[in-house]
Amino acid sequence: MPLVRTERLTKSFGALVAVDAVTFAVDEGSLHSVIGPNGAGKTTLFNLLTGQLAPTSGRIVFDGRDIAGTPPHGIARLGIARSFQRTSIFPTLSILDNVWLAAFARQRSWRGLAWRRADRYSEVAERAMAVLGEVGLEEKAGEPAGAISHGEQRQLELAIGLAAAPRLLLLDEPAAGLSPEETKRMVTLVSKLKGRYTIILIEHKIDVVMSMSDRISVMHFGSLIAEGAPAEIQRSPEVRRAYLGGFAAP
Amino acid sequence: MLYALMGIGLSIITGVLNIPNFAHGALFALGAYFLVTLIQLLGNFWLALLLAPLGVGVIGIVIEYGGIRPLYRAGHDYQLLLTFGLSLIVTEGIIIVWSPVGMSQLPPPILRGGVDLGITIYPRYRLFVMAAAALLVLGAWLFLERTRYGAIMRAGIEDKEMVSLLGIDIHRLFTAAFALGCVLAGIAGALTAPIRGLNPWMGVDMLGIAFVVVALAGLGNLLGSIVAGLLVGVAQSLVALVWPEASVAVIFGVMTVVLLVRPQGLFGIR
Amino acid sequence: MSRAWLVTLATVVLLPVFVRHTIATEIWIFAIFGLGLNLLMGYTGLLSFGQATFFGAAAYAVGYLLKHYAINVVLALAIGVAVGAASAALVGYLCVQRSGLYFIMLTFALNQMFYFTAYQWTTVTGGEDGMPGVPRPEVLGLDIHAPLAYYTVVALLFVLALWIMRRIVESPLGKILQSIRDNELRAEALGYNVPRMKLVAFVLGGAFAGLAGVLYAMLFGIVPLEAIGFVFSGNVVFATLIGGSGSLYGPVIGSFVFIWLSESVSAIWARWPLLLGVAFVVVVLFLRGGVVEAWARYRAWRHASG
Amino acid sequence: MSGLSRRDVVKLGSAAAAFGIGFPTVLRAQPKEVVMLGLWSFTGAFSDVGPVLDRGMKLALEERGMKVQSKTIKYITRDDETKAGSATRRAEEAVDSDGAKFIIGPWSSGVALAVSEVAKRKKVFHYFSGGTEDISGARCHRYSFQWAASPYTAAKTVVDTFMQANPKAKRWHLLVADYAFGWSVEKYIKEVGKGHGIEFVGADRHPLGEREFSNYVTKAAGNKPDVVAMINFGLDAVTGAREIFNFGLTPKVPLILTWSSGVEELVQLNPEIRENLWVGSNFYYTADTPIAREFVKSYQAKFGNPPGYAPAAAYGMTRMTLAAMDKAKSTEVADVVKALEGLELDDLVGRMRVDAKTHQTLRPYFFMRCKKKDAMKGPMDFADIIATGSTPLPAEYAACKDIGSL
Repeated sequence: MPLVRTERLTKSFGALVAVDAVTFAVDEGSLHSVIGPNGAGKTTLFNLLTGQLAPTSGRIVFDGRDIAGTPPHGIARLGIARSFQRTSIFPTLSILDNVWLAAFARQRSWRGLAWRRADRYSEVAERAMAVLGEVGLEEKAGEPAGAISHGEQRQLELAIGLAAAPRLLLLDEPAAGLSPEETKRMVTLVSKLKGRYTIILIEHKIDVVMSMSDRISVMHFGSLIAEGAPAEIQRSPEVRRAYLGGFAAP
Repeated sequence: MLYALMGIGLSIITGVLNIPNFAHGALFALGAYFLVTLIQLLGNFWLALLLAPLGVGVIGIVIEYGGIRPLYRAGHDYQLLLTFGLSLIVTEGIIIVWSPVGMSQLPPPILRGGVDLGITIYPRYRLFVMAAAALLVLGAWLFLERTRYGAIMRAGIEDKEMVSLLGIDIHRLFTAAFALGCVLAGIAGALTAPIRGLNPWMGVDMLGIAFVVVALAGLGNLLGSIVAGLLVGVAQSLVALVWPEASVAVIFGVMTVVLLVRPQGLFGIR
Repeated sequence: MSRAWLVTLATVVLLPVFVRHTIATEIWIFAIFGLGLNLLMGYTGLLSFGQATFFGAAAYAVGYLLKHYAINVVLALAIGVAVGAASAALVGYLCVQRSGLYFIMLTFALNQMFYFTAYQWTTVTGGEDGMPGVPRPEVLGLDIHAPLAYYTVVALLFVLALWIMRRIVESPLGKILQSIRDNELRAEALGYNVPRMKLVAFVLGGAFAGLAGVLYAMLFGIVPLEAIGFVFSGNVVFATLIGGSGSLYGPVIGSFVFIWLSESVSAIWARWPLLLGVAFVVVVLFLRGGVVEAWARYRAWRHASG
Repeated sequence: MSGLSRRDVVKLGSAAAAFGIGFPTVLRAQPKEVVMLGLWSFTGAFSDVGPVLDRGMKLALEERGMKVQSKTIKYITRDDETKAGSATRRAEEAVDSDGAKFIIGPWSSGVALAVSEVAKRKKVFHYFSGGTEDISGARCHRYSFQWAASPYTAAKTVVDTFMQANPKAKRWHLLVADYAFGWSVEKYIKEVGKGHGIEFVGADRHPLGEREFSNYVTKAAGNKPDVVAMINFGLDAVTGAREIFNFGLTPKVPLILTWSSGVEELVQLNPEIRENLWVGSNFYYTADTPIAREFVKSYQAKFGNPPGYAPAAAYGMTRMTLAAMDKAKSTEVADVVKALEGLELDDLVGRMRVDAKTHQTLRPYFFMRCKKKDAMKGPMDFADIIATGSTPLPAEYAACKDIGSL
């Protein structure tokens, strides 16, 4: 039973079709990667799934409901969280607050929203600290998020996604701009999440993708050109053609 | 026509630099005061008309260099605070240098008196101002459309990163744009002096109108601001005939509606 | 009770000893006004250049009721808060759809519309002459005509307003608004309805402005036309920036400095706006973050050198 | 947040409190002192006249050695910013904190009306000179007095004199500032004009603070009037007169400034514009009274140029107030009010009497004709007084029905 699936999902900007009739499904609990060259439409696909963009046509079905056209905050409330390719955090707030906000957003009730002191929501704070512990930032919880290194900000980016306790986690190149050392740490982190969350991952580092994914979808010029388990994808001639030998088999 | 001059000047500044220049009205007044002082010094209206706006341009360069440059990355709030502070300083400076009592400047003798246009009498000087403003607006248009500098300036409005990637010094572009905007405000001020006389607060009304023009045209839409400037002028005089009290309110009403319905401005395509 | 509160209370008590009562009263009124703006500007990152709209609308509405229907003070304050909030809801609803310079210009343009309405609607507002003769009725049987008595009322309301604002900024809402200021897209992606949150900030800010407007009308017994003018909108922005936006006490300190500076210098030197202009430039170029920031830096410097 | 701990804020608060000590502390007026407040515009739309008003009042006080009824006069000023709000709050503050009991000013009618309310509420003396009829009319009360002539007196002087000089100029076009002052003068001009058989071919109203007169002038020119009369003040009048000249209407068609400040406005107009300009004013410095001659002499000696209406009004009001104190032999507000009511004497502009029923000062009004450029003896020799009129407002027009009690 897939948690989320799309049916002929299409997004065009004028004459440019960024996502072209994409139909795919992600099973609950799996790690599903989306790969493809730059400009293939991967991030646009994410933006459709999270409501930042409204589809031109097609459906997005999440947990049995058509969610196409729901605004981003509505989608987030359904339990779809994402991380961004270009780090998107709240730079002047503390690291803890960054995560706290994500955790609070998913609270079923916002009682006392404008009145109760924020530090009285102990369950939110506990969840936030737990997530920081998971990504290894609990020591820096009080520092402003804008002051930490790029690598740590990527960890924070991931933590913000996790703190929402998502049913579906969309990770857009979590290792973007990281050094080999930091990449290794990020890979370990993401692998630990595998199985606990349903994850869709966009990633360029192909070895990472091959080692972690349950299934892989390949996009090219907005269309889905192949889908399958890592081994199948590696063998696929179409994928090879698309990448024009852009990567070698490991 | 004067509105168009003010509008296009402010439009260049808001468009290229993306700052709300609240000192624009004060610079307009400065243009007028420079004109009168230069006439007293040189005894020649035309020379003064040429030099006064350049003087304002020089002040503009100083302001841009010393005040605005450090602020490109700061929020609009600080830009607003700075330009408003500057407008206070310029206005009070005018009072200290020239006294708060208003002054009068007559047009040069050959432009005095009215011309009978058949339907109505119209002052010669106003006809001159219209012609001069039309020429200047045309000049500005040609400059922006046909010259390399104009192209760079337009590109600066569209996409600043692009411009700096092309190896153009973005700071020099900003300085030039700010100075050009100031010169245009100075010209408008100088041309206005013989019509409306001078007083230290003459720029306040103009500032509001310039912002209306910019909003109607769409931020950074230079050609739009010419048309919008004309439209505001015409609309204001038409309303003034029917319901004088509302002539100012109406243009702000239009501004509100345009901002709500067509934020890209009447002539914006973005 | 924390030390911040003790100092606030001490200042409230001591201020009328050192500063003329009317000015002291005005400082707290302006501070209430600034608290409301700061929720928008400092916390949510919305530079509203039209706060006087709410201030003036409430002042006119309540001034009219006080004058012609002799309503009691408690009701007057409640209506003022409601009018401030309602006008802010209207303006906010229109403005939150825009951002950046468009947002600023839109708040400004709407402010101008309200201004011209007040200017033209002379039968109610008195137009250019203002609406004089606003009474200052008794509060719970107490006569508040004496400057110090009225000061006490205003100061108590200020403390109450400060306490409420502190609750708001320390609540989840306060954090959410700051997150919108920092990164709107991200806040939206977390599940916060950004336009609605902005609107909430507008309404709350408008309620504070409305309260301040009513107190102002009763302080001077008149609602002058400029109470709804854009210069007033600008002043509260500038006062807040001078104090330091984005911190709870910034607008309070700012209104103290701003009113104190303009009142004391204007009595001595006719060209006082020049000094104000220089102060603005200095703050922008060297002291962004205002007095609050200056203090923090001074402390850091002392820390480093001692 | 800005990384500021609570303790910092605490310290900041105490620093702010300490700072407050530097503020001028509450100075209760000594009983031996009479505190007089000059409420003038040093900033805002009328800031050009603030400094000269200040001079006029100071001159009147210095003449008396800053003493009245063997008490020292303490003269303080406040900037009204030409705004009702600022004026009221500063007036109120001066009354509360400095013990000011006598307010002279402000210059702008609208602002003065607001201050008049303060005077009523605070029970302090208020003298004002200006265009609004309300202070001695619909909104009269016991504490406020009006120094300027009634608009009726002005209209009568202007129309009668002008028609005497130009009996054929029967087609008048009016340009009126759209507020209470403009309306009342317009009303009386039309009233008086009827008696002369004047036809009003047009009467346009422009908003206060108008700077774009071309439409109004085009319309005026279209009416082909024999005379254009403007009923506005200050910059509006100056800008309007300039535009009428630019359109070539003057000097062919005579232009009347019905209610002008005289010198202050004329100095802003070039001699060419002043040709065929007729000016009504509450004061002109060639006024032939002993006190005016003295005043003009000492003003000119001190400041280098002749006084206009503004300093004269400040000077005149201060003199009247002091005269009332002398008559009352007291500096208590209630006594001075009673003494000024009905006070009659020869003062700055001639015979003056304060009407006890309306608080209007009954006094002459001046009408001048501007000189041609080559007839001017000096740069400030603008005009000759051609008439002084002092017909008071007929009782049936008086809007002040009940001056009220103290």
